[in-house]
Amino acid sequence: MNVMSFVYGFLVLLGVFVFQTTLTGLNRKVTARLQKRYGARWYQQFLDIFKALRKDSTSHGWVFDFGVIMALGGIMATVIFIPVAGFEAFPGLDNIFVISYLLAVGMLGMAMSAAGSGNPWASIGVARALTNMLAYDVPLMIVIFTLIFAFDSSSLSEIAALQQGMGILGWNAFRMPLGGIVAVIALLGMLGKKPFDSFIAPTEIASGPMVEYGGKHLGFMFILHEFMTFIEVSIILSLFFGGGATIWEYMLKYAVLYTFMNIISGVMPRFKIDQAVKYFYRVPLAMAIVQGLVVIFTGLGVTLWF
Amino acid sequence: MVLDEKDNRNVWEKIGDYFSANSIWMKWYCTGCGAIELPPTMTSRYDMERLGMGPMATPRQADVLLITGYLSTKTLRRVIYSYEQMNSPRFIVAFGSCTINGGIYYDSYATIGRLDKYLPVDLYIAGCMPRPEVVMNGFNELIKMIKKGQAKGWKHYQENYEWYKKNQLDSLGEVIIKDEFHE
Amino acid sequence: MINPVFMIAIPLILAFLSLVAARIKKWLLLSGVLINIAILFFLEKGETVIGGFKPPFGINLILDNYSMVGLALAGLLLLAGVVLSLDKADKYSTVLLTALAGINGMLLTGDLFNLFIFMEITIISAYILSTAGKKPEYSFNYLVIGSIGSVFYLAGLVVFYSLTGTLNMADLAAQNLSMGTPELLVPLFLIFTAFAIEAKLIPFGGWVKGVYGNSNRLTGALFASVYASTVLFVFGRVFNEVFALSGAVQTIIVLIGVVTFAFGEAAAFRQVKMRRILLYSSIGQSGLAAALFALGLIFPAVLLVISNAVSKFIMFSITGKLREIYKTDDYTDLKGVFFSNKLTGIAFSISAMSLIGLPLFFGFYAKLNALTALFNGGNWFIPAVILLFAIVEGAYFIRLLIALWAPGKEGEIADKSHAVGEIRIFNIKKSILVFILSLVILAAGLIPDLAGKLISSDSGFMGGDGPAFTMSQLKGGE
Amino acid sequence: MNLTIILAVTVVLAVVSFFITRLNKKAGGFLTVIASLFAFVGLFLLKGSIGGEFSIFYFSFKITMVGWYFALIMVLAYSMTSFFNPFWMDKMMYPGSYNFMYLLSMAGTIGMFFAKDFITLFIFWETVVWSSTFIIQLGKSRKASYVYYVVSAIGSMATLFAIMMAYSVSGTFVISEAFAGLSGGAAIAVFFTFILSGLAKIGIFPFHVWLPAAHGNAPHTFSPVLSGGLVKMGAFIAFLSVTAFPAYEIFSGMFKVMGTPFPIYFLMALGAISIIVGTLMAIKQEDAKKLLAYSSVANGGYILIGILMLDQVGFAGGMMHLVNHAVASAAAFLAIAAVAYRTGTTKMSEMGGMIHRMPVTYIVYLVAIISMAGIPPMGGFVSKWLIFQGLADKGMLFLAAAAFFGSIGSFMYVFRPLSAVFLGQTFTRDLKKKEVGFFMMLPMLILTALSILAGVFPNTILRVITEIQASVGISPVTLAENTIVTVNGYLDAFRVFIVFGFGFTIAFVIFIVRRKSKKVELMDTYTSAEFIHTRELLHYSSKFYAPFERLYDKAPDTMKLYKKIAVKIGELGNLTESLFYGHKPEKTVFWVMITGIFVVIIGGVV
Repeated sequence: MNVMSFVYGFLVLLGVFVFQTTLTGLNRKVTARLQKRYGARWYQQFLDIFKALRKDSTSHGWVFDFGVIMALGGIMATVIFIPVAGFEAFPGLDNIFVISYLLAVGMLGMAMSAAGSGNPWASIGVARALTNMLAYDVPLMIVIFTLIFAFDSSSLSEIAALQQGMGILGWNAFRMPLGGIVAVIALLGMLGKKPFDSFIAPTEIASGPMVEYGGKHLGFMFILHEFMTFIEVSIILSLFFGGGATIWEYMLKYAVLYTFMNIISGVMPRFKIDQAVKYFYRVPLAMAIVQGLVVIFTGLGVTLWF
Repeated sequence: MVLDEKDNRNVWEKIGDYFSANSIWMKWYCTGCGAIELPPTMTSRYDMERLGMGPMATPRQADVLLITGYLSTKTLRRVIYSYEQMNSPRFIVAFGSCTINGGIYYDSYATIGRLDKYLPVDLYIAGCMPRPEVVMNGFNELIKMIKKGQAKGWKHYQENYEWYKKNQLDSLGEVIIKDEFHE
Repeated sequence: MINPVFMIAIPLILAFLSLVAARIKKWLLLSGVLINIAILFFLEKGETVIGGFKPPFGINLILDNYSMVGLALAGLLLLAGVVLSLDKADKYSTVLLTALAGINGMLLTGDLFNLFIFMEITIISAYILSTAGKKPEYSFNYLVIGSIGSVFYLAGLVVFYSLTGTLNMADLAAQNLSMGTPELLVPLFLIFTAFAIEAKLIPFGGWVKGVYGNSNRLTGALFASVYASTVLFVFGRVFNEVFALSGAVQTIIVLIGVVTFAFGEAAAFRQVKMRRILLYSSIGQSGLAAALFALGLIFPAVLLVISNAVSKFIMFSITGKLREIYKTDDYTDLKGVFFSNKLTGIAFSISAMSLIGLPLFFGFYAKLNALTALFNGGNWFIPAVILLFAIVEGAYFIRLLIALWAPGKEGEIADKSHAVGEIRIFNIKKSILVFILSLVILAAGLIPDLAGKLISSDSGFMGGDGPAFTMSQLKGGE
Repeated sequence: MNLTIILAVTVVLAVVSFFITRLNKKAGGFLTVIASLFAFVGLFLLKGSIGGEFSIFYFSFKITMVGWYFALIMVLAYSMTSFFNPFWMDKMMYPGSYNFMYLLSMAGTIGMFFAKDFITLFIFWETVVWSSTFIIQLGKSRKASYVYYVVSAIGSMATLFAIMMAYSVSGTFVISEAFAGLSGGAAIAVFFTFILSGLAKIGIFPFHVWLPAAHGNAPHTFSPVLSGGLVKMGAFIAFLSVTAFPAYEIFSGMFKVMGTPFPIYFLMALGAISIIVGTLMAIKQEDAKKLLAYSSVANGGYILIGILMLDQVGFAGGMMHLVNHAVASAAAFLAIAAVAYRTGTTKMSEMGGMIHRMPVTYIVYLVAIISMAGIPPMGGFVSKWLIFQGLADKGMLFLAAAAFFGSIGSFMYVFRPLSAVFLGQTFTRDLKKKEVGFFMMLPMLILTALSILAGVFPNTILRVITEIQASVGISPVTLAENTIVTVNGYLDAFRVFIVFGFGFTIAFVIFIVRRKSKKVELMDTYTSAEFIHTRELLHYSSKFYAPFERLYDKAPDTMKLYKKIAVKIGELGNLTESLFYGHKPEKTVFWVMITGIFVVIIGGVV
């Protein structure tokens, strides 16, 4: 741990922000095209964020502010731990449990701030978001558990490296197809994309946790959302799609995966929150357990199929 | 509105106004009939997202309060409440002729005639109904105004707060709160 | 050294005197029980022959360790009972003195027929005492069942006499009768029935519910402590020293004891009236003691009897008084009654916790000894039953204690405003007496080895084993 | 330091406090603080004499590392909670006996952990049980105390059975030797009966019923002790049942699941079930204390799984979770107690927005729940991480699934009191309420600091655990300077904390350079422009996770099982009464005859 690590960490943050925000902007265009619209400009997301930061804001007490800072701080710390194409600002800390629980700091901060606004819709939104999390995380964690058991490592970069150099069929998504499907479905839930986006339903509960945010708070939320998206997609990318040997490969794969998620989401209706739980505990959970048992008892998928 | 004031913004404000102009988030206050014109404006035919515009869920998040049509005195209170919850810079776009002079309800005891008296309207989109083309045109105008720093209704509201408040109170009269659901 | 005969003679004489001098009968009673205690420690140990004929032809009294413990327990508790409820005891002075003579006789005698006579004296006194409940039908019930027991006992004796030609305990024991044969089985069963009826074993103790359930603070305390422990002591002697149980007979008796324990505790579990709780608990305890006696585990059984007698004495006394004051013994109507009677309440709690067998109290030592002895005998089933129903026992006693200590609505903190009345249960002197009695349980629980030594001088009773478990054994002893 | 002195002084002070409380209630309360702090310091100094033996009366004690570790956790909970005692004396019905029982039960726990033989252990154990029973009854429910006693009794009677059975084989009560020579069916019987009291105390399914009842209804000053302390007694029994009773060796010949003998795996599965049950039930509680109680059930499951693994990593996690959960849950209960001290209620629907009145209490609760949910940078994260690593190492899929479920579910339930009690709208009634005084704040702050320290420098605690691991003969978890190394990766909690601080600083700087926000009143929120005047109506707190709760609201209640058993015993009693104890002599005569005939027949046959 030296000063350079922090500099690298800061650069990672900056790079991720630019990359992911651009990608989000592009994906807004993709979604628009799905709906036969022209869509926003590719840099629209930047405009939105900077405009929000520019505006005045309202605060509902110290926890409202503190939660926002804690959320963004936690999420940014998590981003620094994410290995990008084998590069890590703080080597060795890319433990999957560390990442997924550090992510929870950000979520807790956001939930705290939202509930601290005093708006019941925010609380409802948070309640739904947490329920949603319980739904998608259990199948996903089982699959990740299977991976850890199979590869004797809980490091994202190591698992990613283990899949490289064997062509496309070396990816865990193909070695453990059921697990791969679960991961992709869970990613939809993690990203809060349709059909699992009932916690930010804009007209039903006035965008849930976001209801009281305006100005810089809202800007923070947008930045946070970009980072969070990056973390979530990166986890799945590293675990199931081989990460990337080079930064370009990584970015390309990332863009494809993210856009794919967006396209699926673009044509989906929305689940009610209890429907989402039921769905995740029926299909993906069963698939995850089957995959886990297969790997643990037969060892199938730990090595290549052929 | 006063349109011919000198431009005395600094660089940061100019940049800020550029962002504001290109990212207009609206809170639609759709009690009047004008709301029907908004879905076509939003969807593929006219696609307002091209200009960075979009509907938002709450006034806290929004930059523009879009009032579509007539306002009864009872809803006026709500509109004022919503406007005061918005963060500056904030703009009001009044939509349809009812907001200008009461429209076909010009002689109703229950609706207000001129919105301008109660809230600082930055831009009127006239018509009964204004078609999406007009709406888009109007917003283009708003974007230009914001870019030039001419949409200063919110500042005007701050400066002439007493005047607005007096008009509002005159119109609304005294509200007696009986319980949560009856006033 | 004093001849043990005086233990029987003095109370009898005083009983006659109390008929003559009715005015001072209260004092006669008091002096009777006091003298009884006083001479207890100067009694001549060993065998005393009465009437010049040598046993097995004559009658003899045996004062060994075992009868000494029984005498001391009965005498002390009777004294405590009389002192605590002198106003009630006054009326029954003659009866109580006669009972004392009978009880002492039962514990001392070395002859089965003599035992019958003393038992009759004792039981008849119990019949009379049971009338204090003012429910004649229950006394009658007791009378009928008790008489059946007497008749059975007598019939059993007749058979034994015709078979062996003797009724002297030592003599019978020396004959080494094999209990397996059917001709002995029937008389044995007859004798067992007599004791089972008095010891309240299921299914023989049908009279208990009426008699104990309508007892007052004097009679309840005496029935449950003095009478019950005496009967169990004699039971222990008869079925260990006289008839050595073995085989199927032993199994049946043990089974009856264990079933009594289990069913008694279960029955107590569903009661809300305090006297009922105590009576079924007594049934359970005596079932357990009987089972242990039948298994030949005399020391643990004696401990159990002692601990039960003292605890039941305290609890029945307090319950009887509560019933007198509040006209009810339903504990749901007596919530928080100990708030203004802390000393009495602590005494009651200590007794109850000792009965459950919680550590720091004497009952725990008794239970531990019983368990160790049972396990040493290779038996795991009875310990399992004991422990299983110890949970039930704990459940109802703790429920009772909680109700009596902490009043309050469910969902609100315990508050004295919900407590029943502020009447003192006992006046300060009596409270202290009861409290000291409970402190004995606590003290004996804290220094159990010493207590055990006091009881059995380490040697056990009637040739049986001494303590199966001592605390000193923990300190690297064995 | 001498253990006998600690024990003697606490017991004597217990008696003294009883009498002092009769004179002056507050003074008696302060005496408990002094006594428990004395015990804590004394125990801390006792580390020097590990391996030594003490005896008092007939009790003999052996100072072991694990005993010291457990006792320290326990007395920490006691001493921290005791700071609240003086302020609650007026609300107690029996303040004197409360103080007496408080210290007596503390002495009981200390003695229990250092016991050299099982009888000593059992005596102290039961003393704790009955003394705490009498404390719990002073709280909000008499039934709770009853349930607590009965469940505890089930456990302790079973354990007594096991001890006695083992004694009949080995002939000794000394803990280290008592289980020698067991094998076959007897070993299984002893194992399961022995650990039963542990299960009952930890609150493992189906014995978890007492936790919500007792934790939820005990006096507010005793719930932290129950959850932070007494529950850990069960973990000690679990520890003994895999070490003193070498379960892995004795059952090594048995059918194995993922390398673990079936009896142990079965218990681990029970632990997993308690995690799920605890989590699901905690989610739907309406009372903050009951919610935390169910969270103790879930965390007990983690502890049990961890300890039973008895390996390098998972065991260390389980042992470390003991201290983390003790600290976090004591702090959370204390925070709720502090709120209850001001508002007089623990029902979540009757409070809101306390953060604006009691900010310090809020921070305490926040840190506690972060630790409880296992989120870095608090202690709970490290221990859960270790448990996960242990499970992943062995490939115990179903246990891991339950652990994950509990871990993520914990976000849901810990957030609920946070949102309902501390955040949201302040009720009109509470607008003038103040923060608790410094004396009550102090223990909460200490616990908070401990939580954070355990998360940032976990190796301080893990070093003690490595010694425990070495003492029971398993390879200790590998520790580098700040790093915990496992087969599947390593964790540097300190660096995680620093990076988190780095991220937080960046966010803070961005926040601070932007224009200051306008502070508005809490009632000034978006309500679809509707005017709401009642604060209580604008607060979302009851049925928080209603859509999720609906999915399992028909789940059977375990309490019903106990009630059914109670009814059955009552029926047996009824039967006994009606069969044998009528008021008619005929009945008895009938039974005498029947028994007679039966005996004769049996005699004839034999």
